[in-house]
Amino acid sequence: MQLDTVAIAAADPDRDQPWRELGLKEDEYARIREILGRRPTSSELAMYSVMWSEHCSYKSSKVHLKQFGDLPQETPLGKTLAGIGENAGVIDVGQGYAVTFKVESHNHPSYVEPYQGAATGVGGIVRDILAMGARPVAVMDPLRFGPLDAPDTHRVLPGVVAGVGGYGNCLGLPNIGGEVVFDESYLGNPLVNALCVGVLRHEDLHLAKASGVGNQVILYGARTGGDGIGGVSVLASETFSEGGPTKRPSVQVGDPFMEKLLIECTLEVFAAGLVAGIQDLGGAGLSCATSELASAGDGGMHVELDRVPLRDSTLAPEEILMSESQERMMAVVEPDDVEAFLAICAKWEVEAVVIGEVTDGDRLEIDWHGERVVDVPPRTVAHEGPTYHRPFERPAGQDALQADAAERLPRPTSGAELRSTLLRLVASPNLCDRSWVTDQYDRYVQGNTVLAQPSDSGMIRVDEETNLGVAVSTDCNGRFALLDPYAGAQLALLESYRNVSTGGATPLAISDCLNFGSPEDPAVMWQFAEACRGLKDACAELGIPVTGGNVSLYNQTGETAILPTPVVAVLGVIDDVTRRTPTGFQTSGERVFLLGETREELSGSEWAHVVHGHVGGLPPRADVAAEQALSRLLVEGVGFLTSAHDLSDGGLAQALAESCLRNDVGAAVALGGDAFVALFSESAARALVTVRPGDTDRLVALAQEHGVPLTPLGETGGAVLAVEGQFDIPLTELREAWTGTLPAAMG
Amino acid sequence: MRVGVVTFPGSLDDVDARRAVRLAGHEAVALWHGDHDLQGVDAVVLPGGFSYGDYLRCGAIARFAPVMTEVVDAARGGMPVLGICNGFQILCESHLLPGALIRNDHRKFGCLDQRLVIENDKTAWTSSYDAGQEVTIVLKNGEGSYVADQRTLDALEAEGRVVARYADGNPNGSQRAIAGVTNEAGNVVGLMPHPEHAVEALCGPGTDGLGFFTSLVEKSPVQR
Amino acid sequence: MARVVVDVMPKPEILDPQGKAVHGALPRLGFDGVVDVRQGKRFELEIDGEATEERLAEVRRMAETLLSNPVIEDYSVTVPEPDEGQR
Amino acid sequence: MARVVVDVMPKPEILDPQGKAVHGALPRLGFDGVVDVRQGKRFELEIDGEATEERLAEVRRMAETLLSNPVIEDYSVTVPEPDEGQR
Ligand SMILES: Nc1ncnc2c1ncn2[C@@H]1O[C@H](COP(=O)(O)OP(=O)(O)O)[C@@H](O)[C@H]1O
Ligand SMILES: [Mg+2]
Repeated sequence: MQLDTVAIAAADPDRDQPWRELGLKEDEYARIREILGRRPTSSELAMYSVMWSEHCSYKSSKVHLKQFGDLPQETPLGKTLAGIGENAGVIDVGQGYAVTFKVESHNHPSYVEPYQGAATGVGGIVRDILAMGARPVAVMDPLRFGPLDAPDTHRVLPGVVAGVGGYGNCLGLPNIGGEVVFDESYLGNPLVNALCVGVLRHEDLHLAKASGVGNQVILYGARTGGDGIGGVSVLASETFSEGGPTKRPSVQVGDPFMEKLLIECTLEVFAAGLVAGIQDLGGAGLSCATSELASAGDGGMHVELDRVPLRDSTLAPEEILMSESQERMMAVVEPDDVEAFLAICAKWEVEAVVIGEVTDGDRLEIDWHGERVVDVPPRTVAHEGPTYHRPFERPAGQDALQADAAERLPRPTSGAELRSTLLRLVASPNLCDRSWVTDQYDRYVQGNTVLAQPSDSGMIRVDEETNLGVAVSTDCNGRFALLDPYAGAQLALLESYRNVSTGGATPLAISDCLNFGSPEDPAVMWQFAEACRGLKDACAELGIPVTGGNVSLYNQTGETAILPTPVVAVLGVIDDVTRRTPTGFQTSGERVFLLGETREELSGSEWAHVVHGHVGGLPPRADVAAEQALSRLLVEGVGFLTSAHDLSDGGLAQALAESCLRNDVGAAVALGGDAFVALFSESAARALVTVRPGDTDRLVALAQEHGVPLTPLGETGGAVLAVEGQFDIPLTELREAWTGTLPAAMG
Repeated sequence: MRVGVVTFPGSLDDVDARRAVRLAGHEAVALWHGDHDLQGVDAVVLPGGFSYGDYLRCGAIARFAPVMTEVVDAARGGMPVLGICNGFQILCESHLLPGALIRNDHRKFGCLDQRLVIENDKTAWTSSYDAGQEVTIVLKNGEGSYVADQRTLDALEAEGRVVARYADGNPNGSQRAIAGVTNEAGNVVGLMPHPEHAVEALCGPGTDGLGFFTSLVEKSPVQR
Repeated sequence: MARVVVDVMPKPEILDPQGKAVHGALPRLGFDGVVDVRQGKRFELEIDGEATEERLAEVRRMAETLLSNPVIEDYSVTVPEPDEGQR
Repeated sequence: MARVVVDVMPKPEILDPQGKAVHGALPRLGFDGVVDVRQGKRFELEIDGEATEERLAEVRRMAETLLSNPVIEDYSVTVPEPDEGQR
């Protein structure tokens, strides 16, 4: 097997190289040659090809993501401590604490191997959070699958859920929320997004850069195997003259135990002050870690690749550079601290090796057994990849789609029909009880979980003395985004914002995971551009930043793209978690109110989807100002609001059902106007709240102060959900309908 | 009292257990799996988690940790030892308690607020309860199904060594719905459910679990 | 009545956290000289009738579709010697 | 370098939820005539040197103390035919 070195590249400049097989475009390959002033070595070619891929370089999306960076990097509590571009954004939550959170996708791997794909998805996002110097404190998992009755969903869903649980549970991270959504468009393309929240003290913030000439570069964690290097094998097969490369894994297997050790070990080296810079190894493995650390730092970097501990001794340097083996981290450590660093790794039985050092040059130099195989300006690999301005265009069919409004569809008329419609909807896959999924997740570990499923948001206590806490929710309705990507993305953000507010937390920032189809389709690119614009405008108006996120493109089966799915996570802060507002009715004899305005908005609704299999029309109005007013009310109402639940999918009917079933407390309500619209419209900026009879006036006053429409609905109590003049449903019957669906389907 | 909580690689609920110990009015002492040293504690908790990943068999590898030599000796000498979930599995693997814990009959990880009946209120860890008392405590595990041969089971029943039993249905296929057992002396208790997750109303299903930690008294019954 | 055994092992190139954990534990228990450990699954099937070629072909289909995950595992089907069956 | 295999199976009297689940799934997948299924573990050990009696005795101790739990499992140690080793 013959090694391709810088010397050889210079000596033999015209050897033709498999840049096309590696996914590079002709002009990209030309640019690499221009940057280097020669042809790249096969190792350099490997690095550039993987770092310039869509996944790592965001080449199709970054022109649109740029606008998030233009937003003021400031939350209602002050400047962000780290913003977009870092592994994850970090925001100040007061009392000297900072919080970092990020949501990422692991869609395709989870389709190929549901358990391992989902598991390694959780592992990846946790390392991102860890790399900021934070202790991971919770995870969430927004999931999307094909129809519940589709055979492949029975392969994918149980595996994904077991994988999310198997990995997260084993790390000791409480799962405090997520989503389970079913839609035809996800059948060949499930969405497995994973979110992690981490907490740190301001002074513990660590950034991914390699500075300080002479500082040592340490690779620690799992050994490097041939994981996830399918693409580069064309290089390997060139490198291995005889008979092509040995077999390479098609999927990666996660080792949560190793990750748990990595967490504890990393937090201990942080605490001991032994870390000058740090980076997790995720997509693009060492290529990414070395080039990004060097690029962000003030010097260059020299690496001796043959020092990397291998799981498979047959790996070629190109493969080692591209390997995506899990559970690895890279730290930059001052020479005097190396011994102490290695000692802590040894204590946790984590393998750690010095593989290089920071140099005073401005190059990234990588040697293989003394021969130079990489000599590049790191910025050109990590941060100066190609940028595409892909054409985008509003699809021809969009007008027709928006004209086909669900408001025209036949509706239930009698009370009896409303009753059966409600029962049918609460039992439908997107609205039914999620316990079959969430019971497989540990929501108690660490002992700081204040709210978790089925609450609107997950809430974590940050400080046991002061009871400072944070709340997070993730949401997205892909049908809304299909009908109007701009409004749909805003509605995703606003629902998540609302879900954080109902618990009594003040929303501070968002992270997003933008799941879309192929950017090469101008219609998809238009959806993407519109969604980004929508998020940016809503954030600007709400005064909250986008602290980071992730883009997942090419989510389609053949020609058909998934519903545009901009999942938005909102993080909020609450000064005293003991005062949070619970989700769902608590006791009898309390007054029930609806906050916000109900319009006749049924297009894209769960009702239209379930009853008529219909998607068309315009989504509910995204009224950012109304949403902000509602949020302020909910936050100021902390202490006398005895419960609050947001209205979203399924409208008031679903909110009433969930609120009754939370603690088996019934309610008797009266609806003004059209009972059907009142029950099933999905107008945004609404919430269902309760107060003690004596506090009614306080609520009225608060609603007036914030200009939020307030509608008295009735009173809690009894074992029945009663809608005056329409129907009664015993809670036992309601619960049966709501809880039966997933267990029946999944067994 | 000084109560040690052992941390193995992969332990997860050690911090929670130390919190529970403190809330019960004791001093929590962190013990390390690699030390042959109990730091003079008066009682030991083996917490929940996935020691060494529990890929082989839950508790199978942790059982051989250096600190376990001391724990086993201390337990034989009458020191109160509580194994929670993974800790229970470790106690069984160490033969301090009879039987074993296998995969749940539904073959999924399950996290529930579980009703239990405390059946033995004489052990070092249950004296705060009354026999027959019903409590709600978090149950979370993938391998929590208690098994032993019939003779052992009959003996456990006859000698009143079933400490807690699942109520309102058997969540994992445990034989005779056994949730926890004790040794002859009553100082060593293994429990599948997690009392340390039921010590604060704010972050769990009530405070029914606190009793396991308040039960510890200077002279625990068995040392009489 | 015949016994057929299906062994399912992680593919060699795939990470095997379970085998790794066992391998890591051995020295601590004073066992040396073990270079590598892989952990897989063993299924013992009792089938009626003889272990004919058809039946074995069927078992292989079983192994491929249900007992193993072809993405990360290899399987092998064997008919043990009667005595080996006794445990 | 020699390969030694340790098979660990649940004792007949101990219930085996996984084997039971597999057995239950077979008919649904159109596989009939399987009377019983037990699921256990298979460990493949690479040891240096020959698989001498001493080494095998050591592996047996390993199987007894670590790889199996005598309360619920039986084990057997075998040295596979070279070819059987290949997967
Ligand atoms: N995959 C999941 N993992 C964890 N929690 C989930 C998941 N899916 C749904 N949940 C939780 O179930 C509850 C109901 O979900 P959902 O109806 O989507 O809430 P909402 O509509 O308020 O966003 C929420 O607490 C949500 O966090
Ligand atoms: Mg909600």
